[in-house]
Amino acid sequence: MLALDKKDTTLFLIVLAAVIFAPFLLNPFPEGSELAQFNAGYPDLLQRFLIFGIFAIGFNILFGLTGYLSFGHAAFLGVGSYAGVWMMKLLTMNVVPAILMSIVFAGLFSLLVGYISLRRSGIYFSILTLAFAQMSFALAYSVLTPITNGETGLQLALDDPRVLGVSQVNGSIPPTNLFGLPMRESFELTMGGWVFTFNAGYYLCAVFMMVAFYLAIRIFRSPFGMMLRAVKSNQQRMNYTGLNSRPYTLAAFVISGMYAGLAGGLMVAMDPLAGAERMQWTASGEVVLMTILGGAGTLIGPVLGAGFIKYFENIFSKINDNILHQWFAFLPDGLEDALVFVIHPFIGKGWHLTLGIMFMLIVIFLPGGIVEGFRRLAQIGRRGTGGGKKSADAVPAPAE
Amino acid sequence: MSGLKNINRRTLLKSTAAVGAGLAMPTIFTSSASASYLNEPTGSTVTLGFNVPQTGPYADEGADELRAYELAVEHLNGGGDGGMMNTFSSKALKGNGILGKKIEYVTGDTQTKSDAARASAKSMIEKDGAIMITGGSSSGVAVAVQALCQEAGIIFMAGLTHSNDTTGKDKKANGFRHFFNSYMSGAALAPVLAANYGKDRKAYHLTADYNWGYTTEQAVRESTEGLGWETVETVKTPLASTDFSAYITPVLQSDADVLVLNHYGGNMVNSLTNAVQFGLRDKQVNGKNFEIIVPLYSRLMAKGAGENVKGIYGSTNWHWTLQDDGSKAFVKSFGEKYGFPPSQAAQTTYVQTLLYADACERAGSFNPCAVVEALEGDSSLPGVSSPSNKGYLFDGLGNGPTLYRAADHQCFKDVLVVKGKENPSSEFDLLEIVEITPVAQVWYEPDNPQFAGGALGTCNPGA
Amino acid sequence: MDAILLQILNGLDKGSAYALIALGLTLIFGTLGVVNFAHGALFMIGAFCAVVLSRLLTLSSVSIDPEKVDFLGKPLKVETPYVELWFGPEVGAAIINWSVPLAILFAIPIMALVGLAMERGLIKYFYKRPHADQILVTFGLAIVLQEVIKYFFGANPIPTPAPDAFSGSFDFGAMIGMDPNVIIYPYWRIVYFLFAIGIIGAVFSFLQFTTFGMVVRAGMADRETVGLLGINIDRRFTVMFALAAIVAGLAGVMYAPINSPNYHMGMDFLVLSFVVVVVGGMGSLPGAVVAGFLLGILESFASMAQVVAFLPGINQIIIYLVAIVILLTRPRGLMGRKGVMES
Amino acid sequence: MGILEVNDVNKRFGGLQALNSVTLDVEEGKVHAIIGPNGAGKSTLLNCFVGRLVPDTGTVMFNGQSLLGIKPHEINQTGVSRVFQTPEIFEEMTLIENVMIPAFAHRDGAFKVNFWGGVSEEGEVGDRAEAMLAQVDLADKKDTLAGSLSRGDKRRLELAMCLVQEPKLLLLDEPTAGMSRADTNNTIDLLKRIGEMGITKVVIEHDMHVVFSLAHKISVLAQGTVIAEGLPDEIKGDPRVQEAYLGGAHV
Repeated sequence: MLALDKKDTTLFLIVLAAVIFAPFLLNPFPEGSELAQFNAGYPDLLQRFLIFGIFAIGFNILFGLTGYLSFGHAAFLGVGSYAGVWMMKLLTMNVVPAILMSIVFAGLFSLLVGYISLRRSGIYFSILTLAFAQMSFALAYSVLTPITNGETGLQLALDDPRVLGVSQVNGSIPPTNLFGLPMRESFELTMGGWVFTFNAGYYLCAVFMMVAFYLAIRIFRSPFGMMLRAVKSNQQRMNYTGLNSRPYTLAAFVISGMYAGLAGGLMVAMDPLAGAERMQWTASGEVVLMTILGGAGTLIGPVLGAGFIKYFENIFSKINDNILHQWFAFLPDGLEDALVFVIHPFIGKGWHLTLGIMFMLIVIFLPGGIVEGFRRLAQIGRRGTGGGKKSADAVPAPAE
Repeated sequence: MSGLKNINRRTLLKSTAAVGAGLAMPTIFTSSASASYLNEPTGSTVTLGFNVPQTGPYADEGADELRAYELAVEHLNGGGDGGMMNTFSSKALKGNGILGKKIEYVTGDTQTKSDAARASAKSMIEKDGAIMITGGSSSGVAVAVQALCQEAGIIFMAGLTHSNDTTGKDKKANGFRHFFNSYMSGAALAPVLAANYGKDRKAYHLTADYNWGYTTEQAVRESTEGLGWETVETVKTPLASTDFSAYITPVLQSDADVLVLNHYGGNMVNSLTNAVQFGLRDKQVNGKNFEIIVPLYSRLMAKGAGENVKGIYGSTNWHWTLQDDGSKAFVKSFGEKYGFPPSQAAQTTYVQTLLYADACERAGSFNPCAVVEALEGDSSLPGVSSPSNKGYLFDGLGNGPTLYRAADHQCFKDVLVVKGKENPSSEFDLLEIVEITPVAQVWYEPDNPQFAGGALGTCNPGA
Repeated sequence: MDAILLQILNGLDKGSAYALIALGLTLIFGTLGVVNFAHGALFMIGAFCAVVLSRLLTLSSVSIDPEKVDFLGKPLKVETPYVELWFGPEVGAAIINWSVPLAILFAIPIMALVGLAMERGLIKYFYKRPHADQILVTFGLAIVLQEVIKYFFGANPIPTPAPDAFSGSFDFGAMIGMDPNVIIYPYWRIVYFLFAIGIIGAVFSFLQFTTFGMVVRAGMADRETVGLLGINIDRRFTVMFALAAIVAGLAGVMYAPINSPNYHMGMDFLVLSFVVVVVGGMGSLPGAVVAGFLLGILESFASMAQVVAFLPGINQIIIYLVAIVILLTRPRGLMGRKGVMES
Repeated sequence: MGILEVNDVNKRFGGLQALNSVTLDVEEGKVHAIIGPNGAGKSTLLNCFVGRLVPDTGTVMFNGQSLLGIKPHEINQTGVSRVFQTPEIFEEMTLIENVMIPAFAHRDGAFKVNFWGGVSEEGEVGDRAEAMLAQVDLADKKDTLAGSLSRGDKRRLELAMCLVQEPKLLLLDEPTAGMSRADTNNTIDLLKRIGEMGITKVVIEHDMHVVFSLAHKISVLAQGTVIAEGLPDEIKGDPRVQEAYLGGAHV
């Protein structure tokens, strides 16, 4: 199906189902219950899961396949965002031209940066991309303020021209929309104590995410993807085999830059503001974290990593001492206080600390990320059920 | 009953859903059809969103803002000693929450980044059902979140934001600022500077290279030039700078005799420290003592700069040594709860929470449009004759009589000119109030060129 | 002319910090082959050693002064540092005043311990792992370290002044026969520069003139061969890691009076230091030092109003621009060896 | 007139004259062995053929086209493949992928963005690669990772990678170095079989057994200079070679 083999088709369908039903799946706890704060099924976070998933999938096409570690991909996301907002300011609040221009501008910018940076490899390549991204950020923050609106971030105004649309509706800026369907439009479904929100913007992201994911599968399974893995494996042999590795890496760089641009475009389609911080090297570092956490070089890993970090950032960071005290209220007072005292540095505003520790643990013990974790668990499970049949199972592991 | 996170905005929806014998019939609503405004509180509680920097360079100010919010919620819900509720000129607040609903709150981390702040605010609106968002410690964040609240249909009560643009070109109908701004700093500082340093001065500006820096430089420059000063040079410094020596030394070579540091936070601490290290204050130029000025002071920043602030002039929104009843009451209840006096950020956020609650009470509704109307009021400041002198007048929250001006949602109140104290009696006693500049002196018209562009638009109830 | 001299002077102290951090990075990279993204955090920890010492020295006994009141109108608590009680007010005050230089002695054992703990506890497991993994795990460590510091010391900068004897500035121009009052330079910055030169000199002579250093240098050139000679390279490399940590830490201690320490100062310096290392040439110690000073001075020049007026924004991107140009024209940096980190 | 003509090639590394006026003429379809003591410049010479090094002076013509100043992948695309001294293979990929990559390079040229069609749909290339693996007796391991192979298997894999490109000229850098006698004999057999395909080969080899089993012509390199050239029997009897190189060696 879909011209994919059985394994990939299964994966695609699982992801598709997960994305369609995410508003259900991520809201497992009834409204008003103690655990409701762990619900992640609200539009903004759901959109972010998908948008950063797209970003990480694209980054993985470069890093996971070719092994080139870019520390500057956030710049492409930022350029895409700025292009998107400008389309909304100048042309129309319809998100289609904005998203298209985001991809185009990010692609052009990544072509320029990639063309120069890919003249070097290894850490030199990383430093070059880092330098470009930091320059973009510094300039966007200051000298380019007329284009980027500096620190505040580029946003819409009531007096924007919007030549194909309207500048304002009753004193308000019109919402971003897809041919008239506002991105913030939501349906709420109430079932017993549960409330599920289905948001138009989320499903637009979902469509783009599934297309992006499908395309990534095709790339991974194509001769082109094989060449990219060859770059990572042995670039020298590749060259002596008559393959020019530079255009391959450049193509991968531009494709991943366009993914980043798509992510940037979707971000402003959901929330029409583009801040310069999204270009900073720490933002590039974040997508690296996502890809590694999930599992670089695997299809689904980056999406899982993106979801993991965004969940942490948005849900885990909200836990505070009061909530802890509620949780441990059943304990004797002294013990409760002691426990809260011990946990306190790691929760709420200390979430960076927890994230840093978890990241280190994953790099140390699970270099293949979450995906490898699942694989190991599955192995343990298999061994547990069919311990005696080990020799029959001696088929070598697949390459991926 | 859960404490903080009992979310009731959807109770109406739940009650209309047919629930029987454990089986629920799905009922589908569009958000626009369900309520007359977004996140209408329908249960016994109302949720406010406190969006402050908990990580990043302004985390300490964010923590102080959060303390003030918690104190305000305590007071509004009838706990504690009531703080400034006792001195507030409006007596609509009853100590039973807002409109009889107990106040609950959610907190978020702005990270002092526009993106993160918007994400955090969106989650408060979408997930937690917050009816009002407040907080922040930088203008970029304030402008970004204010725009979001306008689009979403939520009231935004700004925290610490000093740029002219917040109530200038980026003003929004759903947003309100209690903090003073760059223009007011310039207008209050200039006469004091002229009185102390003379009218024949040559100023050199170092300006943080972002929005707030620009408006502050412009405000201070125009005010001081109006009194006869000359601006020799203005130089923009990167926001990420930690060492300003490369910018300080050219000052030595110019014939300037005053250095204005349009810096805030870590920038201010470092640039001031550098300037003092390079001996600027020991210098004589044009037969005058070389002077340094910091237009926007914060006590928390003054602490960071240590000894270097001594004798340096600046302005501040509020200071805990003020002797009016409101300030005294606030310092007392804050100090007793936390053990140290509140910062200006804490005072602003505390007052903003009270003002919001009061507006809801007076309007009799949480509807953002009703709240906007109540905050736009129908009174005027005594002593200022201007057609734009119209808004909501209140007193007893520090800084004397204060007007929330209807035209741009900017507060007008007395501005404090302060200087670093030579002999502090405690680690909190770092600034001394030089002059309380009366509000009439910092008044400006909404069409002042420094605030040109942008439009308030109309209130958005989000539904 | 004096403007140029002034900018060179200005570049020196920042260049010193870059050079010291880059030197440590290169030592670690050259000996252990590890790319240490947590090196900025070591610099930051050094600066906080100064903070901790000054806090320790000002630990105080509390007495109530009934005459005075605090801000809530209660009797004022008066704090007298123990050192003043023990050594008398004058000696005690002098000790407190000299806390930053004293922190050097305090920081050396602490940084050595931190370095040893890092190398034995974490880094040694990463010698055989790819550079990307090293970058990632040390990046994670850097996040953890800075969050821990933030938890204990807060987010705002903590002023840590130099001793009074070195506060203020002197007229460098007049000293070298130029017009007075033109080139003023703070005492502490010259101290910092001389200190950095001293450390750099010490590290180089250590490597040049001791047997230990010779073995390490040989190991940097060809690890396997030296290992074959039956010399325990690993233990020596552990010591080198501790040494690199001490260098970064001392750079931080002495930098505290120049910029008040805060938890993210490590990250601020890290990226730039990496650029410095790459510009100097991965694995080249003299390259790191030269590039550190060079970039510090260049950054200083780019900040001149005349330059910025001509090229707006150049002051913010100059270091990156230089890095790009150098990497494209001299792929191995100014003094790098061929083949290092290429594949 | 040979397929590969090397004329007066000089290469200097600092004070060392690595190649001193080397002239070679490799005939089409023949096996040309280059022998010489360690450090004689054999690998340096080979590096000059594939674009890894550029000679200071001299010319290297392949099929009438200069190989100097063009990039390794361009040289390969003209029909020159190389087996390295230490096998250069794609260790993290499967054997079949290892062979398919050069097969694609042969069919599609140096660069082609073919990201839509799946590898599995490339039946023709897959078949060719599989057939080639069968030729080197690795067909049964086609789905294992190349990195897990023994050294001998890795060499045969690399050979398959080169052969699948149907090169006009195959450069072999010590194809049996470090192999057991049995493996070496297998490799000789394999190379002989390839010989029947009519591919011109240049072989660098230490093992005289291999050299004299395979070579049609031998050049002897010592200190960067060709000191002798001729048929195997001539070389065996040449006293200069005996002196410079073979002295006492078991032949």
